[in-house]
Amino acid sequence: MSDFEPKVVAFVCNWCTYAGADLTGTSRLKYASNVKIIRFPCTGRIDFMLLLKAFANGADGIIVSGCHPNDCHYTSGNFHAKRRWIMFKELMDFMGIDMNRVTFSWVSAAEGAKWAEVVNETVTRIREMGPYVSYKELVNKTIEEEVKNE
Amino acid sequence: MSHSEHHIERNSLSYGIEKNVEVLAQKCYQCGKCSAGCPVADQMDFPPSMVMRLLQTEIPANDEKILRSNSIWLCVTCEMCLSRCPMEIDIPSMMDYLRQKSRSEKKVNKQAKNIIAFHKSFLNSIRWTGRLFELGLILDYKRQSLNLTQDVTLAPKMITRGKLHLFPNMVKDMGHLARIFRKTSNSSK
Amino acid sequence: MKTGLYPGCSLTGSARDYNESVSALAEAFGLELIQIPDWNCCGATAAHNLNKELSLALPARILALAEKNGLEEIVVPCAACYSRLVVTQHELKKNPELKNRISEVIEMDYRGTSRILNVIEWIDKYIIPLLPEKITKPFNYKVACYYGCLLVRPNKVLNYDRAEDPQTMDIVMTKIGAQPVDYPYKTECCGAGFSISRTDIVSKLSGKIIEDAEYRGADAIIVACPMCHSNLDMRRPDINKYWKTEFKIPVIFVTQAIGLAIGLSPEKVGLKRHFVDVKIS
Amino acid sequence: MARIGVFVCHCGENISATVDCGKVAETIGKLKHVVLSTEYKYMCSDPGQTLIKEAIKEHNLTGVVVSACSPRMHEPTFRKACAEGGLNPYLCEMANLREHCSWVHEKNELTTEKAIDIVRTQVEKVKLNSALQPIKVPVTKTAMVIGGGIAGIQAALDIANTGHKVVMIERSPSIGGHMSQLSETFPTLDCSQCILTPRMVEVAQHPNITLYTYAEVESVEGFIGNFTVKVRKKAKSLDEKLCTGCGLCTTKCPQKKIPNEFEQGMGMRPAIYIPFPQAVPNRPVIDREHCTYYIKGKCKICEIVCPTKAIRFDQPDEIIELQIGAIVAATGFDIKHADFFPEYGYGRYKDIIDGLQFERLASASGPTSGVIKRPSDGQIPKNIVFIACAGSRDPAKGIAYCSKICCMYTAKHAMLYKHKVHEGKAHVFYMDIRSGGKNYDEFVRRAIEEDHVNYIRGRVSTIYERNGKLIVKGVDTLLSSMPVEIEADMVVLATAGVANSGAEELAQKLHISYDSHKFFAEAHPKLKPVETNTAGIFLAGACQNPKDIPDSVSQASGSAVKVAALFSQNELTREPLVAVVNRMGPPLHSTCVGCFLCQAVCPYQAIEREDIKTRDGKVLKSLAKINEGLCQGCGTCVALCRSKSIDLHGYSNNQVYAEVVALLNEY
Repeated sequence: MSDFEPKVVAFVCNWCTYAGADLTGTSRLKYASNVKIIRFPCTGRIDFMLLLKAFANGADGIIVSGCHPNDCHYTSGNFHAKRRWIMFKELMDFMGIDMNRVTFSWVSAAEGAKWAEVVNETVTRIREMGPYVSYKELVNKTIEEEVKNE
Repeated sequence: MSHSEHHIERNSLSYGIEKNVEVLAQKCYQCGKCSAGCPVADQMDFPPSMVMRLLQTEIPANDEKILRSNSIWLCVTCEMCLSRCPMEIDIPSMMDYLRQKSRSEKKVNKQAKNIIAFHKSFLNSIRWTGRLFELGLILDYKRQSLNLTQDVTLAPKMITRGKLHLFPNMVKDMGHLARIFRKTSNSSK
Repeated sequence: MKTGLYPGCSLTGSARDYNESVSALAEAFGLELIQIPDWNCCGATAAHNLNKELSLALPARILALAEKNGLEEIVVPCAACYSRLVVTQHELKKNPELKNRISEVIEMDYRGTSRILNVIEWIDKYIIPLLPEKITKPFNYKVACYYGCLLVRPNKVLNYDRAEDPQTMDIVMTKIGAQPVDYPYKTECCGAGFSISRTDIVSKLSGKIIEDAEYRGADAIIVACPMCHSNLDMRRPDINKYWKTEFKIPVIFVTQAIGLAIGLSPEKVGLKRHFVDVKIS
Repeated sequence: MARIGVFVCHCGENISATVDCGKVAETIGKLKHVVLSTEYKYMCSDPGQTLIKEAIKEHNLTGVVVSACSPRMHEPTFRKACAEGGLNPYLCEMANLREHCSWVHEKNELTTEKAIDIVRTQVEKVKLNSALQPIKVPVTKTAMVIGGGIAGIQAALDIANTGHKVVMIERSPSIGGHMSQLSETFPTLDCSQCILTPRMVEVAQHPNITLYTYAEVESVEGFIGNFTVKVRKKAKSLDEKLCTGCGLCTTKCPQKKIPNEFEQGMGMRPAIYIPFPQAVPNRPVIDREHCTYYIKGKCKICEIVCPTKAIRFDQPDEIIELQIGAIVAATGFDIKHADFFPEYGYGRYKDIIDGLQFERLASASGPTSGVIKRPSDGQIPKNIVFIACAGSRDPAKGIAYCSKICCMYTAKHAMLYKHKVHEGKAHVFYMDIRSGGKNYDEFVRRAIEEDHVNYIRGRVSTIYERNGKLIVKGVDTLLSSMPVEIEADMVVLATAGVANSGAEELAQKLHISYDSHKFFAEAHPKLKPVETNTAGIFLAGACQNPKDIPDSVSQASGSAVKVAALFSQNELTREPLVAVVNRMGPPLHSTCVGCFLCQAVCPYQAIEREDIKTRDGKVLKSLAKINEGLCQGCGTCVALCRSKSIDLHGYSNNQVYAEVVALLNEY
């Protein structure tokens, strides 16, 4: 499994983490290329069902990152995200989906270096955990069964 | 591996320092605060900030100056430089590395003779007894340094005050200690 | 809980006075100190000057022995040994690979879990709470508390008192009735391991420390390090010769001062072994 | 049928050095619905933009993906280009190949593959974009300037002189800021008060400026052109209309031992006080924390002596609500004090002072009437040491940046000292002399050549007191780091400039970004130095980073122009990236079930209730409705909505799901 390169999707807010990741670039700091970013206006916009969609489509790990508490461009979107995240996490734990595959972090527009750290830590962790197939398999099987039943 | 390491001249002393003790010479911006606080700077060929500057040049002749300097041996490891360095450069660890390098390349400064003799006597003492045997240390030091008359009046005074044992106080498991010395001997060149 | 004791080489030899005062205090306050069995030298300055691996292996053996004997907390009266032990613990914690290598060298399990106390931490923890009712002869003198290098530096590793103008020893001194003076030389170097090899440097540096203490009107310099003590006390003739003067100020271990304050005799705390006469008691 | 055009930018070599742009364009060109995939060296250049405009017409494009830098950089550029090419600007998306790919990865195949994934994702997204029309909102043509230092004063006057209303908020009892504390100013050595006080008076008298001193911003809501700001007017404990500013109360107040903030603690003031003689407004306030009446319940001497009976002990704080169109933050900075330096004695030596304290000592209106006397015993120092970079450029102390103003004011201090104490000796320990600026370096040279200030290159290791002298230990790094020991009578530390107290809280109220040192962040370090990331909020002066007076004034005028430009429009067009509640024909009308949970989470009160009624007025159903003038497009309601009835333009559910699928699957 040594040459396993995980696919990691990052859901980030436009004002803090996306800008922070821009700063990582402007500062020419290097990080693992396994991570691909999807931009949202705010972490408050992030519907956690998207995480399941990502896992179903073969993501091995996910990063959700936005503004630090109190720094949200929209005042409170990140609090709502955090609150929903706590609920979602419990639900996933209950379902047996390993939430160690998800990093939830705050990266501000000034924290270019931190973004690189968050990415590298996540990629290293996911690389050790290996590919995530169980959820994808489950989804595929369910679809097959549904098709059969119809 | 740090990003800047790629840019350091491979054969330079700076490269070895970055590799072995993770001190990046280029971090020094020559404020001189280390030299200002160093208790022995006035006796050094090159005060600490000058050593940093010489390292930054990555020129062999300057590396040579450092390894042959008295500076690295006069450093008493008081750590004042590190304590006050605005860039938190670990000069004491760097000095440890430079001393070991200077010895392994046989470039030890003449003035360091007594200092090394003492360190060697010290290590010899604990190599044979496991604990420091001060009388043994002094005698061995005299043998190594040939400073035969030094402190001749001190020892009797120590003895009368019960501060100098005539016989060593030994570690029981000397075999164990001998193995530790043997296993680490590679890094002591 | 049992407290382990790592005396280190000096305390069994040239700093016997220090050892006697530590034991006397332990006895007076009913504290049990268990010497780490078959301890070895920590390697001191010589080891890390000449051989990095050895400088970690020697303290690691000591710490491993403490762990093996169930000593979760050890007091290290010698500031130099204290520094070496804490630095080793820190280095090995930082670098697991190195930790494995050193474990292999010392052929022992090393976990790095022991809590290492310097003498002032030990006093703070066990003696200060019992001190008030024990004081019979308040140590009513002006004192210059001299911490030296190794009790406070490297500050981020030791994480003990503040690096500039530390206070812990001063506070202990006020608790026994002494008046600490404002003393800028608290953490200046005395010359440390150069005692024998470069006595001239020791004479110069220690001389400044002594001179300023006398200038500040101190009756005594208080220390917590046998190396500092030997430089300031045993080397006094050399210092006086170098500075062409007669410095008279005595140099007293922190434990000795406490001992005197609770009524122990000068002999009991080892004062008679000093080179510079301690007339103040 | 979608017809997508993709344009891959090399950005000179910024992208093409690590990403194989040709391969990206080629691979993307094979995607379904992509009718054009091409590459060019500089897409943002004029020929690059022309390429897009022509391609839109030639290929009849329904969507454009520009694969270049961050959309935060050039999205407006390319959307504008598309609009000029005849395509709705919201049918243009950017793929970030520079900041998120070429600059952060090494050159290899994986990097190119990632670039392809990024572009493909945007292609799939743009297929689902819809043509949107900008939203128009009105503009309230009143500006608020927060902070009454020189930057705030300049910004307020400039805006007011364009004919617009300005509200100035200052938290201390008087405007004037740090500049009012300064003695003389570099590089001309003209008196600070002399040039500042006329401006302060102008602010107070300007018909377009309303001044609230002793007031702080409580909350800020709304958006560009339409802010609602609540301001707390702290109780001054007097009726300002009755008070004549005669000052009798301040002379009779029995509590006189309060360290004077204006004198940097080197003088005392009473509990009822006017901060300094030239204060604007020249009215006292009662410092309730120290006033005997508020502490012990009796005294009231000020009330007894007041000839106009203006004292009001029971006056409450007042909250006022203001409608504001634009905000200029000009809250200034603070400095570290001597207690920040363990190696210089933790501030316990009275004769080690900071730069602002020296300004007060040198000021003719200061506690010593301009005679340089040391604080401990009032002696005139014969030997004075100035230490530059005290705390600045010191990562170990947490401040890695250069405070920018210290080199100049240190030269000025040394010069002023030499002008006042002719026989005295002035030494400056420095690391570098940073004197970029008109006539700045000449000024420093004058200090060295004409006033014979002794500049020593090196940092001071420690200072301690002995025999009434301060022993300063440094080295001369230009003389092989030779030790230098000076027995000084006084030491002045040019301490680091830091963010003002409360900066972080204010930034959070304004929803503007700030850096790790709590300095407010500009929108772009070069091209948008006075804007913030929040539209309608601008920066002036040292709240952004330490600045000298000319720089602060320039930036203040810059921000005033930005405000004036904003106020020149009667309506603003806003990005239409707002939320919408779906609607459909009867009987359902919408999938919205009217739970109104969205209302509770909306930070902008943008969600209203809409009743669907029969012709005779009977309510059939209540639905959520978004007020698009208020909605800022955060999307919190979208993620929350249980029936998935709300969607967000630009980040619709379909779009983001398509992005996730496209990112993870190759086609």
